[in-house]
Formats: sequence, C-alpha cells, structure tokens
Amino acid sequence: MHDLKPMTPLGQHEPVIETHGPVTLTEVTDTALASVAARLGREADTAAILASVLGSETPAPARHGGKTLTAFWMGPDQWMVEAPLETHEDLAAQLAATSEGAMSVTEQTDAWCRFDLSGERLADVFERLCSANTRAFTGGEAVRTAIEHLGCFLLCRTPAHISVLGPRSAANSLHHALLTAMRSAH
Amino acid sequence: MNYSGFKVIKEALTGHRGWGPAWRDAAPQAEYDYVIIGGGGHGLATAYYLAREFRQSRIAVLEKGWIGGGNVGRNTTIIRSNYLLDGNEPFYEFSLKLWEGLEQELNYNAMVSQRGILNLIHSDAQRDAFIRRGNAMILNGADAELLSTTRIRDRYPFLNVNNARFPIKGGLAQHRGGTVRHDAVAWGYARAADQRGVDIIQNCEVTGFRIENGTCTGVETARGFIGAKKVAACVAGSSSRLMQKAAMRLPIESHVLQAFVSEGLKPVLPGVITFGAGHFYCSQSDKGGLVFGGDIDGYNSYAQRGNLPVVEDVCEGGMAIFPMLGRARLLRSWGGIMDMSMDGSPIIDRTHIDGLYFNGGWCYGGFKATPASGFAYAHLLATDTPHETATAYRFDRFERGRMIDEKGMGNQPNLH
Amino acid sequence: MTGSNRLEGGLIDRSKPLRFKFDGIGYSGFEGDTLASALLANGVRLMGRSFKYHRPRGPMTAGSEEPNAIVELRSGARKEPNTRATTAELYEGLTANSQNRWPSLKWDAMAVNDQLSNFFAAGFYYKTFMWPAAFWEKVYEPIIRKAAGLGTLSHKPDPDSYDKGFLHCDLLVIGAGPTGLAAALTAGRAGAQVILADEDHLPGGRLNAETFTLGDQTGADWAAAAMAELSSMPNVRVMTRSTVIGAFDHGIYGVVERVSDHLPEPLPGKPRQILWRVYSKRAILAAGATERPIVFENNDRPGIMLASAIRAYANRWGTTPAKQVAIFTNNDDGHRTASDLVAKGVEVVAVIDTRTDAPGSDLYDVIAGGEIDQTWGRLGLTRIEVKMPKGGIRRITCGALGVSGGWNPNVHLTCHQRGRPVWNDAISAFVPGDTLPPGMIPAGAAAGDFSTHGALVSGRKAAQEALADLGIDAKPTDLPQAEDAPVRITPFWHVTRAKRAWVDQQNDVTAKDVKLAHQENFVSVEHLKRYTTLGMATDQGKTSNMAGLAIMAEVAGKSIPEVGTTMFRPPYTPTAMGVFAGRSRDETFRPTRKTPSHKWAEEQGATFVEAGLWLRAQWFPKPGETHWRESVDREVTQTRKSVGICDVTTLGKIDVQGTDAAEFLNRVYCNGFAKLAVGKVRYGLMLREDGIVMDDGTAARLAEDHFVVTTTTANAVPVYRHMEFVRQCLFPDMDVQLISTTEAWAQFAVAGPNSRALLQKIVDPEFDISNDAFPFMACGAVTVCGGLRARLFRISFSGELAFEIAVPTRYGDALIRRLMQAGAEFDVVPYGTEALGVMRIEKGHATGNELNGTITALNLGMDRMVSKKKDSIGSVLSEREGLNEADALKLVGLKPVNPDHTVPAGAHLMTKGTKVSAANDQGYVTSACYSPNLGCHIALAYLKSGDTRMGEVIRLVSPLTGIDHDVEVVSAHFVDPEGDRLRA
Amino acid sequence: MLIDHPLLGPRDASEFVYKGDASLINRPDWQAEDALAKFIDYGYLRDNPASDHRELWFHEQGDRSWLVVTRDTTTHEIKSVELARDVARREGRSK
Repeated sequence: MHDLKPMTPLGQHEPVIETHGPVTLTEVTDTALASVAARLGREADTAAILASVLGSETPAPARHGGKTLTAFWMGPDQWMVEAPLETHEDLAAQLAATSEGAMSVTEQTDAWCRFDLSGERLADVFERLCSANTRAFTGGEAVRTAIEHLGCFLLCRTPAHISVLGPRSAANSLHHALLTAMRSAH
Repeated sequence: MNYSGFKVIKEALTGHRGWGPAWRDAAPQAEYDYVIIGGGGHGLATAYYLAREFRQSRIAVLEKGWIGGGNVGRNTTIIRSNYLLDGNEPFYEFSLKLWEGLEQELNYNAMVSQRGILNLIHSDAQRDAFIRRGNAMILNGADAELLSTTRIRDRYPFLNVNNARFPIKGGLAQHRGGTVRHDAVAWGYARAADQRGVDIIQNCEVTGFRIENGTCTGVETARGFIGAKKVAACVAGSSSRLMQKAAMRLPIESHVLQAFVSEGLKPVLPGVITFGAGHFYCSQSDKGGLVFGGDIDGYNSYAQRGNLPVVEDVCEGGMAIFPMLGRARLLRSWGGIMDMSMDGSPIIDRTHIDGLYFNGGWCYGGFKATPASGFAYAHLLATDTPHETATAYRFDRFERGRMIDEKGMGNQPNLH
Repeated sequence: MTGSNRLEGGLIDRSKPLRFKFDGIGYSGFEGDTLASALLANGVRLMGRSFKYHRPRGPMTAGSEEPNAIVELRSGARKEPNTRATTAELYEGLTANSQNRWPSLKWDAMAVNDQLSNFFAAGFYYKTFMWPAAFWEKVYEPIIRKAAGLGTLSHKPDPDSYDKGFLHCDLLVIGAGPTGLAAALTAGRAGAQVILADEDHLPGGRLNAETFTLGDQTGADWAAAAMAELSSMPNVRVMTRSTVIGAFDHGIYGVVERVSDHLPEPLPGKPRQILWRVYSKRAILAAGATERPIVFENNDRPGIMLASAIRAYANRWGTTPAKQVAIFTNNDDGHRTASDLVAKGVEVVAVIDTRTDAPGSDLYDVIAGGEIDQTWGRLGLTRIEVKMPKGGIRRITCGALGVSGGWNPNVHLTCHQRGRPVWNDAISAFVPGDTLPPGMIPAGAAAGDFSTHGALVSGRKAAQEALADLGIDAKPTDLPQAEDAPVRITPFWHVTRAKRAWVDQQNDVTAKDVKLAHQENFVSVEHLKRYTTLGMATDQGKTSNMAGLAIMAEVAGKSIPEVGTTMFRPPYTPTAMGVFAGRSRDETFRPTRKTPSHKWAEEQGATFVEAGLWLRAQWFPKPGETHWRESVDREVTQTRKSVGICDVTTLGKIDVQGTDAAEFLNRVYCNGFAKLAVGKVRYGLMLREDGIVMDDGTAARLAEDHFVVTTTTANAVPVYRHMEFVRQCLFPDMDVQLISTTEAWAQFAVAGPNSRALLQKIVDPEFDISNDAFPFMACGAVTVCGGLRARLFRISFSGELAFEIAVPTRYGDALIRRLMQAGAEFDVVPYGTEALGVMRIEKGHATGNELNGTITALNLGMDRMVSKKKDSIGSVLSEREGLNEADALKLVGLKPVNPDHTVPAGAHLMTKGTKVSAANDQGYVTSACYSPNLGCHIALAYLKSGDTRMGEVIRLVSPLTGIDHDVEVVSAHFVDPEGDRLRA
Repeated sequence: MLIDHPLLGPRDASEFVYKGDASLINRPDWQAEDALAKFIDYGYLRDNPASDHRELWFHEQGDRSWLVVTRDTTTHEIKSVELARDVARREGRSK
C-alpha cells in the first residue's frame, strides 16, 4: 500500500464543514466516481449491466438513484456511478471488468469536488446560484447546470440534502460561491 | 445653407426661422445612373463621395425606413484604426484620416472627438500580440503607443489595476482614435449629398431586382420600378435578406449586438477603453452617458434585441475593471443587426451580376469604416476598380483561401 | 420638527421620526416618507437643476418616472448619483446632495445657459464649433463635457455586494396595485405558483394614494388585507422593492430586488440588490398608468407637478408642496386631486380646466376653458397667470400647480420585444398592441382600464385566462365594490402660443425645439428623438414622449399614431450596473482554477500567472535571486543539466474509447492514428474545417479501443466541443465515446537527463522504464510509491529525456513532494511556465503564440503531416491557393547578430536593404526568450519562405518599442535538432 | 431564451454554445469530383434567413448533446428541438 497522503479539493487534509443559519455545507471526499458510456449498439446491454450494479433501474435522464451503488444520468447513454471510496478505490477498473465490451468506463473520482448542502430551505440558497428549479425538487433529480460560470451537477438526495459536484480545480471558487449564497439567503 | 457659428447667432436673434430642411424629401425618378440601396451611414457616404469626389450625378439613395435608423444610429460611436492585417489596416487608417477632415468637408459638426482608445493587456501573450499589432499600425502610417501600467493608472486612477481577476499589465493606445456623434454622421452626409443633387428617398423599400440577361437594370420598390445603370446594395444587417432577392447566398450571418448607455454622469472617462479579457468596452459621450458594450449575443437574429446573459456578461466585465460602476445606472439598452462575415472582415465588390454591386459584412465594426467604405464603394462604382485600400474585400477570397481573419476564429461568424 | 407642509393622515409612521440631510441642512421626516415627500413636508421644493439650461427643478412626480428631483444619495464610496428623491426611502441619517450645479443649488453659475438658450436650440452644436478643427477636443468639447452630465461617481470601488438568482413560476404578476392584487389573489387561491412583484415597498399601487373605498375598507386597508392573505400562501411569493426591468425571450423577466437600499448600509452578508431571472409560463402586466403633463409657458418651476403626484403626497405621505394649490387639467381626474386636497385642508385656489364643459364644484373655483398663460417664481412657483375663456388674464397666487393631462398606460414591457402600442381614442393614449411578448397579458390601467372596479375585474379575468392556458381552473375571486368612474378627457397637449414651454424637463427640450426639428426635416419620431434628445433623459421619456409626439403630429398635420411611437427598451427604470454583475467581481469575476501542486508551490514562494482561468506557477525564486530571469535561467539550466519538474495538469485530457476510436482520431487529426500501436503516443495536429490549425497535442493509445488525447491548456474546452460535434453530427454511427478527464489526473512533467533515474525511485520496481522497455513515445499504466495507480508517458516538450507522470488528482500534492524528495540527490528543480516556455522555444515547439488561428500546417513546416489518403477535418479546404502560397510564412528561429540584442515578440521582419514599411513586411516574431543554453536571446518567427532563408541576416523592427537591429535566420530547433537527448 | 431540450425539458440558452446553421451537418464527401467547391460552399455560404432557421447548439453546461434547434430569427420563437445525432442519422450520415 502506498503512503501518499491525499489532499481534499479545498487544499486541506480533512474535509471542510461550515454551517450558516439552517444550512450546513460539507466537503465530501469519500466517494469514487466512474463514468459509463454505452458502446454503439450495446445500449441495452449497458443499461442491464448498470442495473445489476445499482440493484435498481438505470436512472432516466436528469435522474439519479440506485440501491447497492448509485448513479446519475450524464448524457444520452452515459451515466456516472458513485461508490464508497473505501471499497471502490479503483471503481473504474471494477466496472470495466464487468463491462463485457458493452461500455466505455472512465475514472472520474478526482475530476470533481463535491459539496453537500443539508438543512432547511435549501432552495433559498440554490435559487441564488443556478437556474435549476430546486424548489420543485422532491428527491432523485440530477441536473447539470452552471453555477458562477462553473459547470456543476446538482444531485437531490432529499430536498434537505443536495450534492453539488463541480470541477475540482475550481473547488475554492465554488465553495466561496456556495457560502456567499448561504449568507445572502439566510 | 451653410452652417456656422455666425449663422447660429443670427438665427438665434431672429427666431430660428431661417433654418431649412437638412435634406429634401425627394420623390423617386424613373431612372438614375446610380441607385444606392440603404440610407445608412455607408449608403449616404457612398452617395456623397460619388457626387463630390467622382463627379457623378443622377444618384438616388433608397431607404426603407428613415435615414440613419439602422446601425449608424445604434452603435457605440467608436472610431479607430488599430487593425493588424494588411488587408484591413490601410483601409481603416484611410477612414480615420477621412474622419479627421470630415466636419469641415461636410460643414456639419459630427463631434469627431479624438480622445484616444486604449486596449488593455492582461497577459504576456496578449502583449506580444498587441506589440505585433501596434507595429503593423505604425508600419501602415497609423499611430500607436504601448502604455505601461503606471501610465494607465495615472490616466485612469479608478481602474482596478491589481485586484481584478485579470490584472492590467499595460495597454496599446491609439491617441487618434475616439468617438463621433453617430447620428450626426448620417445627417451630415445626407445634407452634403443632398446639396450635391443626390435624391434621398425615405420609406422606399426595395422589393426586388430587375435582372435581364445577367445584368441588373433597376430595382422594384414600394414606390414602383426605378431604373439604374448601377445598383449598389449597402444594407449591412439586412444583406442576406436583400441579396436573396437576386438569388445570392452570402458568406454572412446576421447577429444581434447589444449596446448600453448609463445615466448622465460628470466626466470620468476621457477616452475609449476596451477590456478584451472581460468582453467590455466603454467611452463617455459628451452628454455624460457611459456608452458601453461587449460581445454579440452569439446566435442568428434579426430581432434587434438581445437577452439578459450578455447584459450580465458585459456588466461583469465593467465591474471587474471599474468597480465604481456598481452605483452607476444602466439607462437604456438597444440591439443592432450585424452582418457577421465568415472571416470578420467586410466585402466591397462587384457581384456576378453585371450592374449589381455589394457592400456589407461589416460585422460590428462598420461605424468607424463609414467614410472609407463610402469612398471605396464610390470608387468601385465609378471606376469599376477597387479602391487601393479595399482590394482585399472580395467575394472570392474564401474560395481562394485569402481570408482576412483578424481574430483567427475561422469560418464561424459569431466568434469574430 | 414637524415640517411646515405636513398634513394629517397618510401612511407614514409618526411614531418613528427620522433625521436626514439635504445639501448639508438637517431635516426630519417619518418612516414611510421618501426623500421627496419629507423635503416637501419641510417646505423644500427646489431639489435639482435641469441638464442643459440648469433651470431650477422640483419634483414632478411621486414615483420612479421622476425626471427632475434627482440627487446624489449617500456619500463616500456609496455615493449614488442621479437617484430619484421620489423613490428614495427615508432612513435615519440619510444624506443627499443636489447635483449638476455650482456653487450651490440656489445660485448656479451655469444657469447663465438659460439666458443664452436662444443660441442653444435643438441641434445647434451640429452647426458650429467646427473651426478651427483642432479646437474641438481642446476647447469646445471640454467645456461641453464639463457642463453636461448630471451626478458624479464616487471614483471609489462600490463597497456593496450584489446577488443574482433564478425563480420559476406559473404566473408572474407585474405590479401590486388593484389589478395585480386581484390577479394574484385569483391565481394564488387556485394553487398556481405565483410571483407578485412591485417596485414600491408598500404594495397597493394607487390604492395607497387615493381616498376612495373598496367595499367598506380604504384602498390601503384592502391592499394590506390582500397582501396578508397572499403572504400566507406557500405558492405565492410576494416581492416588494422589486422592479421588473425587462421582458426577455420565452417568458424570462429580469427583476431587480432592492434588498438594502432603504437601509443605511446592507446587513452583514446581505447584498445591496439582487437581479432575479424569472422564468414564467405566463405574465400579467399590471403596471398601472402614469399621468402626463401639459406643456405651457414656464411649466417647469418647482411646485409645478403632476396633479396625481400632489394627490399622492397628500393622501399617502400627509404632505403638500404648498398651502395654496391650483390645478390645471383637461380631464376629470384633475378634479379628484382638487377635492382630495380640500378634504385635507389645503386651499385649492382654482381648477383651470381646458374643457369648456368642465364639471363645476362647490368646493373650489373652476375656470372652464381656461389655459395657463404664464408662471412666476425664480426658485419655486409663486404665481400663475390664467388666460380666461372670455379673454383677459387672471393672476392667481399659489405655491403649487397640479397638472393633469390624462394618463398613459405603462405599456413599456409590452414593447421590449418590439411590440408596438396602438392608439386608443377613448382615453387619448397608447395602449398595448397585439404584438405582445408571448405569454404576457396586460390588465387594468396598463391595458387602458382606468377605474378601480375595472382594474379589479380586469386583473381577475387576466389571471383566469392565464391559468386556463396552463390547464388550471381558477374560480372567480369575490371582489369588493369600487369606484368605476368613466374617463372623461378632451385632449389638450400644449398651450400653442407659449414661447418657452418644456416638453422634456430634464433635457430642456421645448415645444419650439420640436417645431424646429420639423422645420429641418427631422420628422420621424426617431429623428425627433435623436435630434432634440427628447425622451433620452433618465425617465426615458415617460413624462415627455407623448407631448412631443402630439406637438410633432400637430405641426406635421398628422395624427399621433401616424407620427409613430417610440420604442421602449430595457430596463424599465435605470438599473445599477453592479446588480447585473452580481457576485462576479474582483477576485470572483471568474472562477480560479488551481493545479494540484498549487499549495506546495505557494509554500515554495512561487510567482503565479493567469493562464486562462488557471493560476500556474511562473517561476520559483530562490533566496537571493532578485530578478525573475535569475530564477528562470536556473530552472532551465538545471533541468537540462539534471532534472526538473513542472505541473502540466492544465493540459486538456480527453478520454476517447470505442471500437472506432482510432478511426475517429483519424478524422479529427490531419495525420494518421489507425496504425498507432498500443502503448505508444503520437503527436497529432488538429485542423479546423477551413484548413487552419486548431490545436495540437498527443494521443496515447492505452488499449486497442482506448486513447487519451491531450490538448493545449487554452483549447481544452473548444477541442472537446469540436470532437463532440464530429462525433454526434458528422459521424453519428461511429462507435466512440468521449469524456474529459483533465481534472481527474494530476500530471507532472519530469524532464532532464536524470529524469529516468528519478522516476525509477518512484515508479514501483515491477515496471521497467528503461530505454529499451519504455522508449521515447511509450505510454502505459504503472503504479507508484508502493501501489498507487498512475499513468506514465514518455513524451517531451522540453526536448530532454522526459516523462509525464499522472496520478489521481488528490495525490498530486503528495506526489510533487515525493518527487522533490526523491530528486534531492539530483538537485532536482521545480520549474514554472517561464522555464517551460524557454525550453520549448529552444526546441522550436509551437504553442498558443504560434497557433494564432491563421496558421496552416504548411506554415509550421508540417504540411506533409496532412494525409491525403484519408478523410480528415480540414484536409480539403487546406488545398486552396491562398493556403499554399509559394512564399508562405514558415516557422523559423532567430538569433540576434549582436548577442546583446533582444529579439522581442511582436516585432516585424524586413529584408535587409528594403524600406521599413508594411509593403515590405516579411513576417513577425511570435515568441521570444533569453536562452541560457545559447547565451543570447532567441525567438520563433514566421518569415516568408523562411525555410529557404537559413543564415540570412534580416532586419528586425519594432517601431512601437523602438527596436531596429539585425537578426540571423536559423532553424527553430535551437537545441538538440537531431533529438538525441529525448531518445536517450 | 429557453431551449426545450428533447430529453431534459426547457433549459436556459446560456447553458448552450452556439455554432451556426444546421447545414453544417451535411459535410460534403471528401472524395467527390468537385469536393473543393462543395467544401467552400459548405464552409462559407449561408441562407441566413429572416424566418425559421435550423441551427446547432451544444449543451455545454448540460448533457453535452448537440441539438438542432429550429428558431424564427425575427421573433426568437423556437419551433422544434431535436438531438443533432438523430437528425444526422436521418439525413444519411450513418454510413
């Protein structure tokens, strides 16, 4: 086992947690990500493999979900799979091993930073950040949109718990934007 | 009637009864030597130079609405000749020289104001590119000066030199650049052309071309057929719509460019500043309004209006370098239709139809070109050869691979 | 202190007195006051000066359409020029100053312009100031500029923050007057998602300014009750202090919420204002109407106001501009003001009604068929002279004159998508036309329905209509009994014999100016506006356009609609530029992207440079180094001598997979990729379809069906977009999948003769990276530091033996530390972008400066890479003659003849012996640096026929920077042209 | 503007990047007799109508789909939105 010490997207060795009013902002670093895209003509196979990985149906456009693992829709015939990093450090390789040539798998774990907002009245915060109609979120939504010039995913786990995935290199900018919106809203 | 300070005083003392129409409302005649389609700045300038410089007569300008109602009346009034490429720089420098003598020539004060234009530099690569440009300007007889950050700070103490996301590392100045009262350009040319016998015919839309055996013999209009030995299209913004009537497809897309003006403020900006990295440029009018703009909206449009994202983008740029602007108010926005060409440069050329000529594709830079465009187009119409500063503005440059692409964006009009 | 003109009643809170200052003098008002109402209550009518003639001006209105009473609000960095006193809410300690006057508001030296106004008629400046030509910039213009303008900017950064946001609704109701409230109640009760926005802090619109009742309640009480109900509905969002500034495409509205403008300063963390982008399915325009003035002699004195404004000041703010008030009207609404004032105990000295059949009154004197002939009062109205219907003049002493010329529906937002309003004779006004923004329904006074009853019914009906479109059935709301007076108006626009009568009061456009414009053939409404500046004031013509049109119609012998309508454009009211920028300012103007080694580089004291959005280490100064060149030279020298490390994470990385991946790369690169072996990397040149170079980079084949493509830092996004275009639009049935992996991997270049030795200490021993096992252009997956997955590429930008090693980004920081530690024995150096640049110039590698969007493969000397045996983007159009000139520019190297000289980028090249001119231009320098290896400056340049001119001495000129000396044309490969080092 | 994405519903146009006329899908055959002339026409000449215009938009801040949007350039009214890939296949680019 290597002894290299990982750094969080915000440049720390421990995730950053901040609370303002009813909302808590948590940097999340314990999730592995891998994208899965169906090969041409293998769309059904890919959906089936993914369904078995997730233990549930493959998420429809703009949705996320899953039981054993979770995934969200990224684009036509393309999904991002989420898994606990501790057990799935090399998620992409694990998925590729099951792909039977039906799908292209790409490691995405460190392509993204992730901030979870939890608490009450999250829509008051998100309406200051992006055009997604977060007030209508009920859980299971996955929307890719722009936040302060950054392309981000919004994953609504429950209306009181929404994850934001943004480009890792801009984690500080995204974090600043989220905090500013929290202070403005509450 | 000659305009002068003396005349203004005399009229003031006698109740302003002596001022006549700035131009006649002419009725169309059956035939002209030259019919110019489009009563904008370029069309009126073309008519003026045809009559004055090339001693031509029997000239009509046909305007579908009111003269000066198109892009000459809806731009940010900037004049400059800070171009890079050989195909462009001599032409725009020629234009700047014409601006410098324009008011005396036209006997009309268009407020040609050479308070300078400054392009800000934010990176070493940009400095290299601006040095190349400044050298090209000087080699072509224009003026250019490289300014240090210190000089810029002295001149514009309120600029956010250090704190902006893209620090200011210098600037390329052209001191002869500046602004002109845009409407006055159309009116001044109209008045001067009218005095030389040009018929300016408003509310006369061209509905078609009469083309017989490959030769254009005149135009169908809302006010009947008008014959012409030479028909000169000059309707940038509507070029494709017009030339479609002659079954021509053009290397042009129409895009909307928004521009903005603030409420009147006491003088704060002496000249024009452009902040390329932030899509923002700004000057201050003599009335006190900050006149500013940025990128085109970026999609094909004839609607003469834009949308919020670009307004926001432009103001973000403004706030980044002038953080005091937060408390100035945006008073009015407007939109013009730009003939965005495939290489960002214009066309002044004959068409494949005898007797039919074309001037268009000015992108968002047509205003500063007004005098030279009129002059060069008149030259082409009168002599059937291109003016020496406009030889590159040909239709066939795309098939020949001789694009004039200042920005290096290729054949995607919305990126120029 | 209670102001001298304070009346009883009103919606102000007399238990909360507030102190404020205007022009340095202290006053007091009450919570609920505006600056204008509080000043009027204190007997102050003079609040400003006009633009051109510096005439004294007081408030004309009681709302956002105010053209006259504009002031500089606040002080210091928060100074806010041109603020309407009529909408500025009073707060404790408010300070305001008058503007556009010197030395004082009462004694303004520039008022001399007024005496000279005959010389300053419309368009006078177009006719003079032309001689001598040089005087314009030096003499005339500076005087004009100094005299012009209104308020002054602070010249300090705006200290407040701004926000942006996005809201979604079924129905946006614009305006919370009776129409808007009825609409919102109807839609809210039906369960629709409703946003109700009003520019005032107190919803109710005119209901707060009127005395009539709705059912058994006052208008204000009914509005408050309606608001209470709406506020309790979870599906309704009520937004006060929120102006709908524009109607944009597809039901999107811009709404500016003034969160903190009524406070001394914003609360911590809160913005001053928020720009909301509202996505609505339907919108009801319930923006009401604005009263318009009548134009007559000297109609601009402080104290001469719109009658409805005087009524509003009396009823809502409990104040009056004067104790004796006269009214001038052409319609019944003027009488309403008179009777309300009488009820408040204000003396109404006369109602001058231009109609000969004016209704009589026993409360006040009515002069039917009368006209105002003249007014008096230097800094405020003292007297009017009325031309009596049967002849003769009657002088009337009064301190205020309420003018009522009829009402204009607020159609502005209906015009934002180029809709044109239409004329309605019944109310003598323009009403919304039928080319409305899709989804917008005008209602109430905005649609020309002027009675309160009409407004309520119209609002309800509009809501039902809008919701029916969305499939929501809205039950009719019970509405109270309300006033339902008919509009009785006889159009009267101006007193024709007036000599100096103001049409646009802020810009000093007079009726005579309109006539002069006509005389000079500026007849169309657009010409009129531009020639006279009519309607270009900060009220955007709200108080002036109609009269201007009417006068032009009269002199042109046309009807008003024949003359035309002016276009209304966003924003509805002038809007702070800061709010359009939102949070994107200063350091957060654009996001900052940081490399994985950023923190480590900071610890090393690195200097950073912006590369697009990225911050990259530019160089790493060592103690004692005083000039950047010392650091850079050391980094270059040490790398070439031993080993250096550079963070190259910023290069774009695109994962390309699929059975057609190789064929796909064949299409996007001009050179071939089909035969590239697994485990190998190849340089690729990407053209645009027009044959010009788009980007270059490498493609590494990790598996038969898997490549990783790199792009330049600047082009990562456009290249990905382009590849998706090729994939989805041009070859939709190729089996290829793309995804960006730029951020997933931290990538470091390890370059120099000792790079392998260093990496052998890092890469786990089971991976053989010897020259035989892992030759130049090899690639593969490895593990490092005892098992961390990594990718290793044997590629070189520096020209040295070099590798690029990539690990998951979170380990980038640890890896650079480990590499530096492991490299200590080799005296490893980190190097920044400057040293990177020096080494690539020494090696002749093109980058952004060379790939400037006008360059072909031929210019780069890579024309043979453009395969003609396959279809690739750009290959056909690169055959055009202009892209294949005999004397085409070629990439060359340059060395100064005198080794002390520089070879600066941006300089142009001339053949020796020719004149320095554009005609003789032979090319230009793209990149330059000092080469510590060659001991002199070197450069890359494009030179005509450069490849055949090696050894030629040419002239390098940069007149801009004062350089003119000789340079020698050499190969662009200054260092190791044979490439022995990188294969070592 | 709002673009009604066929998979995602209405999305703000600011999430998209515009390219131009959807005729750019119809890239000429590089081996055709008159390939150069056809590529010049393809690359440079546009109908540029003041009416319905078929155009390409890339959902850069979204699902990375290229879309063909039919939009009236005089009113900005959007008449239809399709995945460009479907259009390309329908127009015979599958070979």
